[in-house]
Amino acid sequence: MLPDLRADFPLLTRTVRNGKPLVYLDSAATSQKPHVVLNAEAEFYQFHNAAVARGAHLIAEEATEAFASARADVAAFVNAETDEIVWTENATAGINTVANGMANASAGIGGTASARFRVGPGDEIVVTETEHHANLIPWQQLAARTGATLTWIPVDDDGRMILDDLASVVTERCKVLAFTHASNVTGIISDVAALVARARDVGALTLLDACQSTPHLPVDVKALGVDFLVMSAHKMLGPTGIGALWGRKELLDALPPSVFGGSTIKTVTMTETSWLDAPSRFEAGSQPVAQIVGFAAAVRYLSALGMDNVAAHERAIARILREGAAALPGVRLLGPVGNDPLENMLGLAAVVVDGVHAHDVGQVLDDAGIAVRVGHHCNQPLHRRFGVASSTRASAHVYNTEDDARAFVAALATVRTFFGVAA
Amino acid sequence: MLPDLRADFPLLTRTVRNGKPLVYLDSAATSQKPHVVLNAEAEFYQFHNAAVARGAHLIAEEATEAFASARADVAAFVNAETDEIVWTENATAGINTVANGMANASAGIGGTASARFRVGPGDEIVVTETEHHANLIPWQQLAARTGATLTWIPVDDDGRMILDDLASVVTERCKVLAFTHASNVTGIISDVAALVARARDVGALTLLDACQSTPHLPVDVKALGVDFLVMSAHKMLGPTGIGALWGRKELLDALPPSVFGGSTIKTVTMTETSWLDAPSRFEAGSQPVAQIVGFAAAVRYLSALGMDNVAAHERAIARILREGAAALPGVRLLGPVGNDPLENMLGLAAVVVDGVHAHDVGQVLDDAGIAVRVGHHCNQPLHRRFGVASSTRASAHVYNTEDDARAFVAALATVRTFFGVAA
Amino acid sequence: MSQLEQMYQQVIMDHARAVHGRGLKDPGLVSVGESFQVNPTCGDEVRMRVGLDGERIASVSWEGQGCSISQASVSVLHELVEGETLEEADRIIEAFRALMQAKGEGLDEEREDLLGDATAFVGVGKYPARIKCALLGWMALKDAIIQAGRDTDHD
Amino acid sequence: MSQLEQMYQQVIMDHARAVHGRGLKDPGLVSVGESFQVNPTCGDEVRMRVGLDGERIASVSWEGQGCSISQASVSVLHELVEGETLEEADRIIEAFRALMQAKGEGLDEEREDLLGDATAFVGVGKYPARIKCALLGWMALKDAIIQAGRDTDHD
Ligand SMILES: Cc1ncc(COP(=O)(O)O)c(C=O)c1O
Ligand SMILES: Cc1ncc(COP(=O)(O)O)c(C=O)c1O
Repeated sequence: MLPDLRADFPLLTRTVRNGKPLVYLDSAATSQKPHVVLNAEAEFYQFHNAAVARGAHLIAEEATEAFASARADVAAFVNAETDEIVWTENATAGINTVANGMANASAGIGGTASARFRVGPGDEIVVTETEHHANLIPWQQLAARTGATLTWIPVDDDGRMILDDLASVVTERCKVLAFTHASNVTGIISDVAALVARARDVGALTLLDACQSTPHLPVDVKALGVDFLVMSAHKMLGPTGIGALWGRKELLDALPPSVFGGSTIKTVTMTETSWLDAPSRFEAGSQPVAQIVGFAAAVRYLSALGMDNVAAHERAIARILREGAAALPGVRLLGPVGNDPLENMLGLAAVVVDGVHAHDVGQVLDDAGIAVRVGHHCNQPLHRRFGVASSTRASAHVYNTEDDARAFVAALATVRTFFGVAA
Repeated sequence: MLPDLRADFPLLTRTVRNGKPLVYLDSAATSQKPHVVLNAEAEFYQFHNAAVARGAHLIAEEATEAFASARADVAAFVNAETDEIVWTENATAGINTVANGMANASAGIGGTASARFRVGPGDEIVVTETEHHANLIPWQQLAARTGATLTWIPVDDDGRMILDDLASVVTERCKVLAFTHASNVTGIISDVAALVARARDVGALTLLDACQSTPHLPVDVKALGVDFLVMSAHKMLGPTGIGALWGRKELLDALPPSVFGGSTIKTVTMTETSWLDAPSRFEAGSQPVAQIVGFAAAVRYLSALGMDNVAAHERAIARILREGAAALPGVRLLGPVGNDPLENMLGLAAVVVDGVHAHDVGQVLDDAGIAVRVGHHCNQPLHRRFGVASSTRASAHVYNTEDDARAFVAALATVRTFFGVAA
Repeated sequence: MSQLEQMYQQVIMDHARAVHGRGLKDPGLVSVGESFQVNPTCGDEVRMRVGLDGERIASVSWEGQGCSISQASVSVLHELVEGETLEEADRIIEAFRALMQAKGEGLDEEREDLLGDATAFVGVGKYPARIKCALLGWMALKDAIIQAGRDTDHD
Repeated sequence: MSQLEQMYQQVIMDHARAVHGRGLKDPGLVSVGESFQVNPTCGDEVRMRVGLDGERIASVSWEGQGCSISQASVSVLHELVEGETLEEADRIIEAFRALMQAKGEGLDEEREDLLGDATAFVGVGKYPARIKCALLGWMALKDAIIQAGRDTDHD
């Protein structure tokens, strides 16, 4: 378990509606930032701001050094090699780097080196029914542009991926399997090993959407065995506007870029361009350097807490959120209720209140000072699978306490009465 | 002219090599940030950080409000409509949004609405010989993917675009003409009116790379008459990691996106997606909200100075930089010398010193506390046109003084002696 | 009354519980227009159909799902607009928009009279995120009238 | 001596002014390797050709352009490495790399002896942006040896 960390997070000390203390339970959407992250960004701007990898002047040297050591820090956080980390604006951009790179490879860009990334008619691109739009639409559009077929691993009524007949979904025709490490709606942590094993059997590439895992769980790219992985700093106590794509070096060096510009090239003439190796080939234009420096501060903060401790802390909160919500009359918890070991769950609970729309639920919670997210959380297909349009989601992070979780459950208990739908 | 603004910029008060005061003349690469920008970001993180356009809670409302009003501020800065501003990671990403959108349109994405963006064999994409790589490679690659032909407007020995036989370069086959508003190497401000007139005659779309103009000159998208324009906040006294694409609304609403993900869609099923209108269709995933808020603070700061004043101030500096450098023996100023009205020039000077490589020039300047950029400044074709591999560039911004420019010229005068190549 | 209760006034609660005008009708008229609007963050949606009889909005019917604010708002809209002239509808639509922008303050008497029951939505103006919910049906109405070949406002 | 003068020592200035080994030669040997390296930010480039005679680097020649540091460095490299065994070249390459990482401090006597004239590059280690310049030729050398079918280091 973690100590009370709220003093590290300036925003958490503010009050909301009528001076109520804030209970921030919307971290699956975006997390709050500790002082060390804000200070790292501020210090960069105040002392070391310059264009990186360019210019021979002292400040440019310092900026370049900060830029390079941030990459090493983020790489270390997921046990990757430094030059396997590509900076991206967010996780969405990281997924697009891979999917659009494959589209470009399929269009002949990148020559024979990129042939392994080509897809076309007869090939299959496989996702799952629990994906965030960010890990669905890029693949859908890759299929649309190349003539490949998009298929998906279905989920059961609890939102668990159905892996029993995995072999019939992930077939020999599968070229790439993209799936989430943990669901932003049910909180279920995926069986990565089973999925990777099958992908390897059929020679498919794997991409892991780690948006909801890197902030909350120990993540080791080597142990996971996937080929690509994406994350977003803003969910990891880091700044907005920065994320990372990790990939095996030999894959990244062969994948064609899909955003073109300065600092990605060896040489350019008016008619021809030769790309640098990864990560530079993917980092077109001036990079979000201050955010990268802040991102590194965030992973150092998380590492100092210890990701095992973070996970244990959030499991305790998950128990209160999930068991508390599920026990309320007229409240449906999306995802497994009780019967899944909490080791396999994130610290979040998405609920549907009988007879009350998510917006209205959220409003009552907001009035009690509890910040949650309402809507489909960029995951329409899964909500549709559950037979609902939207839900209300409470999600925790390192700074939340068990009391926060209890406050959520208590306020949730008042919702049906407020709207006059209690039995 | 502007008052001395250095106290507004924390980094400018630091010292470099052996305690020397810093003379920062690398603003064409990236600018320093005033306190108001850093404070705007910090305040956002400390009080209003939340996911935007989602969640019904108070902080999300405040974040959404900050996000929306920043768009209005940046739109006003270039006299655009608010929903014509698309947030992009940098200017490079903005150019790619258009070029890759056209590639997708050409591949059939976006249906009949996007037909106007299709290019293919027989069509021409026209750039100029003075473009930054960011406004060259995306078009080169669009040509490679679609079979269209890339052509370009050549420049003369001074780096001026040769517009005499514009009609023979921008022909009826031209579908899009992409060009810079101001050169990051010569400092020449382009004859936008002539280029736009010709593009209109042949029904070609126009994209203006305003990276070097929006930080230094009044820019009015309506008066310019172009179809698309890109800018980068980090050169405009704003944060790293944020830029904007402006486009005419009816064009943006028809251009297919090329980065796919959450918050861009009306509805999604496993197999189909319908896009929102612009700007949302292009803003996939969590946005760099803190940076957007900082960007707005930067344009408000610039507006308060008055862009006419900014331009006049920098013209005075340009005169000292350019005339001073050109007068030194063994120093070649890239671009027009003396004979171009300074109204048509940015406050920068890129020079080549006889017998001394740019890196070595930059090192001597650095030792004198003067920060400049060395290399090809992401503009290899133009350097090749000038018959050199690289140059040393001093570039000014609102916080520079005439003394800064004199310090550059004085230090430059010592270079050849230091390397023992003076006559 | 708390700020929350100010938003969820009894009138709104009543309309939300028993909406008016739901169920698409065939107006049997020459000028019929339909519009489908979605709130992309929550998936709430409304399909609005209007039938014009010359200058009069003879029929307003709809289908959809959403939160109490959006449902009550479209229900009130049905009550207010059906049977009105296009000109009057235009004034009502503009008054409702103005109410949403008023940050929880009321409007002048003339426009409040126009809005009748709909003035109960005044509290929504204090919650920027909910204004979208309240306006969903109204945007659909405006668009449906355009689809029927007419425009409500002339500016 | 200022820090700047410490970087631009006379040895470096001399080598930069009159480089050794420039001009690609045909080594007339069985094992020939060539490598082309670019510094992408400034466009500086070097093409390095080595000819191996068994375990010996019999020929080192190059073409290219760049700053005084990169030119002097490749010139010194030519002087140091031509005629050496692969094993010895490996030690020299590693010593030069170590010198670049030493932040302006010298190395132990053994490695300084190995480097000879090249110890003059010690000051470059204080300028991280210039280390790339100094290493350009050395990277080309390493790669050219690989292209010739051999590897210099065995770790
Ligand atoms: C003329 C010009 N175009 C484009 C760019 C690219 O801007 P960014 O790196 O911010 O994407 C730059 C700056 O590097 C530039 O000077
Ligand atoms: C599971 C999952 N994948 C992808 C994303 C997209 O991340 P971002 O918006 O930072 O690109 C999110 C968060 O919104 C998420 O929860």
